Amino acid sequence: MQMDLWELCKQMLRSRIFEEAVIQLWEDGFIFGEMHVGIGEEAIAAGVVAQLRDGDAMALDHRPTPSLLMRGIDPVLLLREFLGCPDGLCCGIGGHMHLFSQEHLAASSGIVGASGPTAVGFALAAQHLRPGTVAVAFFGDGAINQGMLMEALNLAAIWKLPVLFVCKDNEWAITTLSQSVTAGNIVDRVRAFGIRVAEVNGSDVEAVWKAANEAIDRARKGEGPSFLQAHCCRPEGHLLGDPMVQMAHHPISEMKKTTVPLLKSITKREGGSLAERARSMGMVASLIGKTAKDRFWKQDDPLELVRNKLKFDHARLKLMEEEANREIQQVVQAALMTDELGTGGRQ
Amino acid sequence: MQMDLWELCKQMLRSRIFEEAVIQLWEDGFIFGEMHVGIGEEAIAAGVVAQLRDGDAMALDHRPTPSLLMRGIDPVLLLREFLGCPDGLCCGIGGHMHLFSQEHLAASSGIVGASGPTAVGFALAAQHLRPGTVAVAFFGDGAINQGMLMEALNLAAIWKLPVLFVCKDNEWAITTLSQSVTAGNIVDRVRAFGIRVAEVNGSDVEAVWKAANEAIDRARKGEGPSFLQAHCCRPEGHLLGDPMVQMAHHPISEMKKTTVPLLKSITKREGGSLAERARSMGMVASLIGKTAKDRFWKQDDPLELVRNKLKFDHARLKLMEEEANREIQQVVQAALMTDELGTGGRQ
Amino acid sequence: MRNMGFSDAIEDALAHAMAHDDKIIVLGEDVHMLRSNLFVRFGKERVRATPISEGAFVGLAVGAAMAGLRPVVEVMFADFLGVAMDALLNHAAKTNRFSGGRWNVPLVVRVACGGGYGDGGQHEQSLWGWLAHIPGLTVVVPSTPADAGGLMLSAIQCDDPVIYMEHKLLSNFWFDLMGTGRRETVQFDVPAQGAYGSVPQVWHPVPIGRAIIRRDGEDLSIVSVGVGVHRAMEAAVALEDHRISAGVLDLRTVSPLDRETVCSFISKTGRMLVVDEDYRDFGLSGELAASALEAGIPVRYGRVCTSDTIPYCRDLEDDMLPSTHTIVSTALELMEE
Amino acid sequence: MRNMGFSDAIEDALAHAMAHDDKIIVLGEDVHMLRSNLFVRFGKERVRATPISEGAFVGLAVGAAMAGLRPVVEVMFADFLGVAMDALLNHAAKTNRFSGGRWNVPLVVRVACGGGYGDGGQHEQSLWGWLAHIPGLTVVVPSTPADAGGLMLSAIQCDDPVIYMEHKLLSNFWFDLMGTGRRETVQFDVPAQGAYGSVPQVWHPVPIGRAIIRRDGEDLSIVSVGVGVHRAMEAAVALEDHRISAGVLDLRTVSPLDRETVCSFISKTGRMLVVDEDYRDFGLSGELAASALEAGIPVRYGRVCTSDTIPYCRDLEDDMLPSTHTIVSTALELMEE
Ligand SMILES: Cc1ncc(C[n+]2csc(CCOP(=O)(O)OP(=O)(O)O)c2C)c(N)n1
Ligand SMILES: Cc1ncc(C[n+]2csc(CCOP(=O)(O)OP(=O)(O)O)c2C)c(N)n1
Ligand SMILES: [Mg+2]
Ligand SMILES: [Mg+2]
Repeated sequence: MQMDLWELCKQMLRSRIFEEAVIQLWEDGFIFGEMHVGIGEEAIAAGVVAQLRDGDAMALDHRPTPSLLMRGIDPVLLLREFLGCPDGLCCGIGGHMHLFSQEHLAASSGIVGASGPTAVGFALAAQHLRPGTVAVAFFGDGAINQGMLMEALNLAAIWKLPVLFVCKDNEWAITTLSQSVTAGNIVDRVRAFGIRVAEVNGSDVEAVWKAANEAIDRARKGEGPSFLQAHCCRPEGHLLGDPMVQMAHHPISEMKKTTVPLLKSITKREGGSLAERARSMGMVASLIGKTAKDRFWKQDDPLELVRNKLKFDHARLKLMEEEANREIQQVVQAALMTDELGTGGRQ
Repeated sequence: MQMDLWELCKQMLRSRIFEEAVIQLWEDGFIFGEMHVGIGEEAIAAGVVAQLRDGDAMALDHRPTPSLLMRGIDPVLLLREFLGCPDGLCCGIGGHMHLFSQEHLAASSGIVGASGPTAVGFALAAQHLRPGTVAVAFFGDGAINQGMLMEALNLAAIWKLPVLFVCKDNEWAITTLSQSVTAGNIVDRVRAFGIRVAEVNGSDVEAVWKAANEAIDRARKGEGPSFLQAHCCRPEGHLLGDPMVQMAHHPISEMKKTTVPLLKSITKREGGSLAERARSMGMVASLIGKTAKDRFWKQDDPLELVRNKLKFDHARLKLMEEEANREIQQVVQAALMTDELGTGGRQ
Repeated sequence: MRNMGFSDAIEDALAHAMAHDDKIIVLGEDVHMLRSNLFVRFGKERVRATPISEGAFVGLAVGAAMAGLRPVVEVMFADFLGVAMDALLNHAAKTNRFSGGRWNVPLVVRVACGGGYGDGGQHEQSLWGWLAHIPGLTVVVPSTPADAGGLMLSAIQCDDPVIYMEHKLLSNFWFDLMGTGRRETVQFDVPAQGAYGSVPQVWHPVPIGRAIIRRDGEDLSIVSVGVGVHRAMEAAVALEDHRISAGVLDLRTVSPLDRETVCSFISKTGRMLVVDEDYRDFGLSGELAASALEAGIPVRYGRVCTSDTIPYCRDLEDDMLPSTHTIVSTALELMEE
Repeated sequence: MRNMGFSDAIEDALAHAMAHDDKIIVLGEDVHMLRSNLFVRFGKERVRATPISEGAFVGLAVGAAMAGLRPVVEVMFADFLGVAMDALLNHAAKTNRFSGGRWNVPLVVRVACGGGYGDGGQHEQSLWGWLAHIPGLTVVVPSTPADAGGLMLSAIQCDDPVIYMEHKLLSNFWFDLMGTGRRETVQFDVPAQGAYGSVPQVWHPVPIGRAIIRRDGEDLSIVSVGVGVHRAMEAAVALEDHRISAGVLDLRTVSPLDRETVCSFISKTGRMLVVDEDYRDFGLSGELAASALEAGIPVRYGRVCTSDTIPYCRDLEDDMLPSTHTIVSTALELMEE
């Protein structure tokens, strides 16, 4: 298979624009629940999903939108589902964290780590029923300490299952720096299961594509599981409305909300010594500070990176962006303009 | 601390003789449920338990007898519990798989892997309330694939908890060769969590003692968790009445019971090809064969080993054995000779 | 008609199904030996021994079922479902709903359950009422070899997840291994009618969700499931001496509950006695009470269940689990009221 | 008297308890930020952020409680208890029994529960009746700030494991984070009486196992817990228009169930309507029916519960969860019978 950087860029664009529309709809009150967008993970999704064919399967986490969109699911169905419409992808019942498409063998779950067991199950079925097909599990860095995921790594290894584990490592699990709660490091841990690991810059779609291509190729040939450790940055934070992100963007007004009660806590009678309290306060402040830094693009907006690679044909790039914009605009209109706008309409 | 080989030998003798009495009582129908004895694990229990002091804690698995006995729990209370008496260690309610002594901070569980979380909990309490004390988790090789145990390794490492994980590796989990379902190997897997691992001959109490001593010393000093991989042999198999052991000991009569239906399965119409079936049949047979081999002592009876080391003082050794025999005989008599022999008496 | 042990019936029906559908696979700890007949006949790919990783391998079975296989995944004892609960609660039970009814999970989770042989409180739980609380799970509990085979067939054919529960006092296989350990020095109260009996020449599915009246009665309606059915039958005989005519209904399926049969069965006598080896509170016995009240049937009601953690000691255990003796005494109280 | 938000009341009571007992520690994912006030005041050893390893860290909390600490372990949502179920089912709930009553597990498991804000079926479960099925677990579900603080204090003081359930529509903290995301463009049906209200000047424990009558009624007795209590109160007001006098009982504790108060409350009217946001079958609503029947109270009975997996779509969700509207219509049916 040949890498088609233009196609990858296009998918990433579609995903980004789609999720930006989702953010707007969320802000306008048309979308409910905890909305987790994958802005910043597009290169990982694109590079991996580009490898998939008919009969391949995907197990996704609480941030499934980019992969589903790129896998070819009708974005109108997807958006109608987010809006809670009876004609959405899952009849409005699943919602954006629980998206399923049997046709695409794609399933998501809001339980951290669950994509591991599901994917090895998909891979076992592939081994039995569809030799040559594969399964992919997507999850975040926080999932690596979930027992069922580690168990799933073991199952994949002992049965040489055709599965690719993709860790989208943004270094954070909600407000926790994963490193601070993960002994050793993810790559060594996975290697100890005898699983091949590739570590890549997850903002670089070319790098992801190559690593995923090799891994999935091996899986198709029966050479067993692989693990892709893909580093990325996610400026939108954990969920839409993430207070950490608010603080990063509006440090003064938002910090006050947090620090006033914190300062009160410092002065309450019983508790740690003042020195200890100051230290704890410092930890909170430094975490917020680090978030603030991590919640802005550095050089790692995957879309910027791929655009840079393609800017030699500026005109084509521009055309592509316009097309993607137009498509998503139409998607949003189509999704909003039906009569039965169950939920959104209520607002 | 100095190693006292005589004391270790004594504890191992007591445990062996006690468990042999348990086997007899089980065969006579006085003990119920799945009785798992630790014959073959005495050197591991002795070498580790010898390190423990007041305030130290133990989390045990489904094979807790040797460790509890060596920790100083009254053997009459223990045996009364096995007999299901209201004045047993746990009032007859827990039974031999669910033994608890708050006084000794010792708790067992029949859930494979559960000793991991319990021990790290004990260790966390030690860190808070009893600095310098430690916790030990005992479990078998089969437990290493249980998610909660892997999670517990991670917790111990990130919080530098004063805990020693002891894997009593007899290579088998019931009828499964652990190697066949464990990717990589246990030692590498644990090291990837940044935990110090010592691998020892678990039949050699000296080796166990030394490794445990070093590990627990470190834990007491706040230098964090360690893992002891201790290889052993357990001729009694998984539980009393283990069919695999029966086959090892009475190959002809017992094999028939198994092979007749198996041969029938070979000749049933639908199913795998004849060649495949012969291969599967071969796998079953070879597993049984391997069990048969593994269920006899090789050079690895821990008691023989320690006796050999002490045979320079033959007389003292003999005296010690006689004393241990006498003690356990008295224990059995005391346990059986009360009026209220609730359960046993019913038979 | 043939005669068979309870677990032999399960294996026979399972083998029959596996012979006709390649998509059926068996997964679980030690299945190469525990199900060695199936292993030899169908090979190591279709009868696959797992590590002790219930969380992941039940989750794997859910995924495999979604992707076209029909797994029968064994979790040795119901007690160990705690470790695998997420896969049942949040995945097996919910995929059909979440997908808008479009994606099914044809999965059988086979577990041994129940007590009466001194294995202690972490190894003798029944938990069927607990599992039944989760919408999307079907829970079956056969009490005879014929139902054991027939319900296994139905469970396999069902397109939704079914928890198949095999009581250890009935299942000759587990009983020999865990109960007696093949000793002749111990005895347990094994219901003979349940452990061995006639089964059809050719297996037919026993419909899920259909209770069956095991005995008619005019004065008192005993509703039970699993080993409790046999205890209730014995109690019904004993009650004859007291001139009480007690009927016995075997639910066979806990969820979906056959409310219709339950209601007509209890209406007849106006007295319902529930015999349930699962924990008493917030479970099957309560749901039967609600079924009666919802249907506007003003029954007198009593229940003989397991009220607390099951003790190891055989005497205490017998007191804790529903026994013929307690059923009779509770029945007598209920008749007096 | 002071006024406070629901989750502020919990935090206030918890801080009060922590200030007086060093053995109390808080454990859970993100607690350094989610409970940053406690973190700053009591430090990172006593407010300890965990990895996403619920199975092990709830098990760890059980061990820590056995060895002398008094942990308050947070599992963010009740739904995630599936992952940690073994620690609850086989360890927290059983240690006291197994040890012959000699060794206690003074543990609080704090979880957010409940729906009504469009978070979908894996994130809005209540599960209190399910947890209550397990002997050895205490389950409390406050419905007001005063009870939230008082029950937290009791839970901490209790020597046995308590599951403390905090409804997300009441808990201002969770609601802002997960419900609105601090938007002003969305609205949910938050019961004002539950989310904010007066609390005592000094915290006193609210006794576990004690229900409280929120409203007296002559014709119909509504029994509920959590947010359902507020829905029931609203319905009771609406029923006045139909000249129906409905009382409302707030259970506050699901297990142990305050059967005595329930029975006297329902005897008065002879009609019991259960409003239960947990799943309908095999749970709390059934147990209440059994309580009535066991006590020989011949009530008319109806229930408004959650019958299936909770849909994401707000309309479908509102239909699935108990609503004032459904309570009223079911009450009217019950009155007609
Ligand atoms: C079993 C479980 N525990 C906790 C949660 C709550 N939760 C949702 S996402 C998340 C953090 C996940 O972090 P990571 O895996 O790194 O994914 P990211 O959000 O960064 O993409 C947590 C703790 C959950 N959904 N499931
Ligand atoms: C969670 C759980 N799964 C399965 C079992 C059944 N079981 C009891 S012991 C055992 C094998 C354990 O093997 P290992 O850890 O090597 O210990 P050993 O018996 O060899 O001492 C199994 C599968 C259990 N008790 N708990
Ligand atoms: Mg992350
Ligand atoms: Mg072993």
